[in-house]
Amino acid sequence: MAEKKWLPRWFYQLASPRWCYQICGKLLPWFTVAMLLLLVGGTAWSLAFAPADYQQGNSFRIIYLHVPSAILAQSCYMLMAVAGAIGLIWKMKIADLVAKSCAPIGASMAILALLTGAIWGKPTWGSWWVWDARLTSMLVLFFLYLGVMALNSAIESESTAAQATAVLALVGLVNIPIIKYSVEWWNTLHQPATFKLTEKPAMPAEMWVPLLVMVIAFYCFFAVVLMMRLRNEILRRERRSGWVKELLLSN
Amino acid sequence: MSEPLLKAEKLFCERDDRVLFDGLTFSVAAGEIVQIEGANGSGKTTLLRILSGLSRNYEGCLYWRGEAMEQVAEQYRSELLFFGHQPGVKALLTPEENLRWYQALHPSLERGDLRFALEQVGLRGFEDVPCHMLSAGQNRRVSLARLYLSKAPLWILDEPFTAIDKRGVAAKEALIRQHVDRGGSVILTTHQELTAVGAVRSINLDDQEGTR
Amino acid sequence: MSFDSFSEFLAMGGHGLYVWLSYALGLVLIVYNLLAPRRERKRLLAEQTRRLLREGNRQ
Amino acid sequence: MSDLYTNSGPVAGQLHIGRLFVATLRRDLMLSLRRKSELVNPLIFFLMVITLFPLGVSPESGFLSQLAPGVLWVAALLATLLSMDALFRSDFEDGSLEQLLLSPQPLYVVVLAKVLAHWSLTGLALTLVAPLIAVMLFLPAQGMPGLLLSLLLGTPTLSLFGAIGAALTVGLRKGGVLISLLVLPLYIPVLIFGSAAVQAAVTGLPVAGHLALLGALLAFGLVLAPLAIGAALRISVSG
Repeated sequence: MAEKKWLPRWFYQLASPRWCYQICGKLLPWFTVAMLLLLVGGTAWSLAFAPADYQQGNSFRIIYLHVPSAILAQSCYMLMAVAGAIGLIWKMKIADLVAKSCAPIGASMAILALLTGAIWGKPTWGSWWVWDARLTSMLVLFFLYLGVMALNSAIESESTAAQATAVLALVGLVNIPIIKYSVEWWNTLHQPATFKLTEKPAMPAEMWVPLLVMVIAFYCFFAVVLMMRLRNEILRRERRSGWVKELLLSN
Repeated sequence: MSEPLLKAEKLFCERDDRVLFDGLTFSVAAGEIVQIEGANGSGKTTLLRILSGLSRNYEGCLYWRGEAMEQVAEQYRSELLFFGHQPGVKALLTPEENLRWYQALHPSLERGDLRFALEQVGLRGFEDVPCHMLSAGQNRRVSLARLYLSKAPLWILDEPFTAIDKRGVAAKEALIRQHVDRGGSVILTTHQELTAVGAVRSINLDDQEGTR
Repeated sequence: MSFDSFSEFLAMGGHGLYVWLSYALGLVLIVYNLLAPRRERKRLLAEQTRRLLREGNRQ
Repeated sequence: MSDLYTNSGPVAGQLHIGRLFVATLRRDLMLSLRRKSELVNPLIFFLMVITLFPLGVSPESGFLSQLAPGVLWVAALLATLLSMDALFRSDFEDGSLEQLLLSPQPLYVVVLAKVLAHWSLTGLALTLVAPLIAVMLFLPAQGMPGLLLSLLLGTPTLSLFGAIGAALTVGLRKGGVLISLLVLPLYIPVLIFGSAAVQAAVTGLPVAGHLALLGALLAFGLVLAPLAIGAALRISVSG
C-alpha cells in the first residue's frame, strides 16, 4: 500500500467501519440537538418574525423551506457522487455506504423542493405547476435520484451495485451543469424574462438571516439522517464481524 | 528459481452470504499445471474469474511476475488466454470471422494460419458456416482453436473438455503438454481425469477454511 | 413580530393555505426521514440478533 | 524454445489500435446486417410514434407543423433508446464481452467502435428517413437542413449516453425499462438544443449556434462517455 501514503491518517480511520460507526454514534446527539434548536427557531423566525415580501406578501415565507431543500438536494447529489468516486478509486467500503445512504435523503429533499415550489407557484403565477427553469431542473435532478435508486436496488450484489451506482452518479454529476444550462436556455427561449421565484436583487437582512438559519438547520438535519442511515448500512454490511456480534449480544 | 508467474495472496471471496474461500494463497510457476478442484458451487469458476481479472469482488492481493496486478493489468492481459464458461463465439459469424476478431483483440494470438487451427479442433470444412449451424461442442471448439494460435504464457481454462470427444481431449492434452514444455503455465478446472499432461498440482477449494 | 393577532398569523394575509400546506409537507418529510432509519435500525438489530441466536443454536 | 515466453516485450509492445477499431466496427456491422429484421425495428418504431401524433392530437396541418420539430426529436430519441439495450447484451450472453474486457488493447477504442456501429444503423438511419417523415408532419421545407444537421450531430450523443445505461444494466435480466430511467434525464440537453435548432431553421433564424452546442455536446460525449462505458462494463461483468 506504499502508493497511498500521501493521504492523511484520518482517511484510513474513516475507512474502518467500526471506528466510523462509533464516531457517528458520538456525534449524533450533538447534531440532533443542534438540528432541533435550529429547526424550531428558524421555523418560528421565518413564519412569524420575518417581514412579508412587498410583492408576494406572506406566501414569500415558503422560501424558507423551498430554498434550503433545493440546496440540500443539490449538495446531497454532489456528496453522493464524490463518495461514490472515492469508493470506486480507493475501494473504500464506507464511501460506498455513504453514497448509498445519501440517495433517499436527496430524493426526499428534491420532492420537498418540488412540492413547495409548486405550492408557491399557485399564489404567484396562478397555477400549481409552471415550467420554470429552476423547478424543471429540480425535476430532472429528482429523476436522476430515481435512476440511481432504481439501479442500486436492481443489482443484487452489494459491491457491484455500489460501483455501478457510483459510475451513474458521476455521469449525472458531470451532466448536471449541462442540464441546468440547457434548461435555463430553453426557458428564456420560451418565456422571456418572466417573474422568477427566488431571484431577488437584494434581500434585506431580516429576510436572509432566517433563511441562513434554515439552511444550516437543514444541513444539520441532513447530517443526522445520513449518520443514522450510515450506521444501519455499516451494521448490515459488517453483520458477520466480531464487533457487530458483540454489540448485538450485549443488547 | 525465478519469480513465480502468478501469485495469489490471502484471497477472500463471498457470494450470496456464503464464504467461498478465505486466506487462499498459492503461486503458479512457469511450466506448471494447476488444477482447481472442488464440489459444484465451491467457487472454481469464481476463482478463475478473479485470477483472470474479470471479477473484482474479492479481497486479497494478486501479483503478476512479482508486481501488483492493478499496476500491470494491461501487460497481464496481453500474456493471458482465458477460456470461460461461455465460449464467446458469435452465432451469426463463421468460425473464421470469429477468430479474426479475436486476433485483432489479442495481439498474443498469432496471425498465422487460421485454417490450421480450425483443422486441429476438427472443424475443417466448417470455416465459412455460421456458428449457429454448429453444435454446442463445435462452438466450444471454435473458441478452443485460439489455443493453437496463442503465444500467451498463461492459460486459464474453465472446463475446456466439456462437450468434446475422447480424441479431441487427447489432442488438447497434448497441446497443453506442449505449452508447458515451452515454459507456459495452465490453470484449469475439469471434471475429467487428466491423463497425458504430466505433473499436475491441484488446489482443492473444499479444503479451504471458511468453506463448509 | 410581523403579525398583530393569532388569527392574522393563521390567515397569512390570505395565503394561509399555501404557507401552511408547505410547512406541513416539510414537517411530514422531515419527520419521516428521521423516523425511517430509526425503525430500520430496530428491525435490523432484531433480525441480526435472531440470526445470531439461530446460528449459535445450530453449532 | 523455452525462452519464447520469458521475454514478454513484443506481445505487449505492439498495439494495433486502428486495426482493432476497424475489426470491431466491421464485426458489429456484419452482425447487425445479418439480422435484417431487427435492423429496421427502430425505424418502424420511429414511424409508428410519429403516426400517433396526428391520430392522438390533430391532423390539422398548421398545428402539426408547429409540433413537428419537437415530435420528430422525441420520436428519434425514443427510437434510439429502444435499441440501446441490445448493444452489449448478446456479447454479454455469449461470453464475447469477457474476451473483450480481457484484451490488452484500450477498451476505449473497442467501445467507440461498437457505439459507432450501433449509431450508423440506428441514429444515422433515423436521420436519413427523418425528412420523409417530416413531410408527413408538414414541417416547412426550410426546416429540413436544420432537422438533418441537428439529428446528425445529436443522435451520436444519444447513442453514447445510451451506451452508458446499456453497460450499467447489461448484467441484469430486465435491463430495458431501467435503461430509460437512467438515460432519459441525460438526454434532455440534446433534446432541447436539437428541437430548438429545427425550430430556428423553420422560422428562418440562424442555426449555427444551436448546431455548435450540439457539436460541443458530442465532443464532450466522445471524450468522456467511452470511459464511463468501459468502467461500467467492467463492473457489470465483475458482478
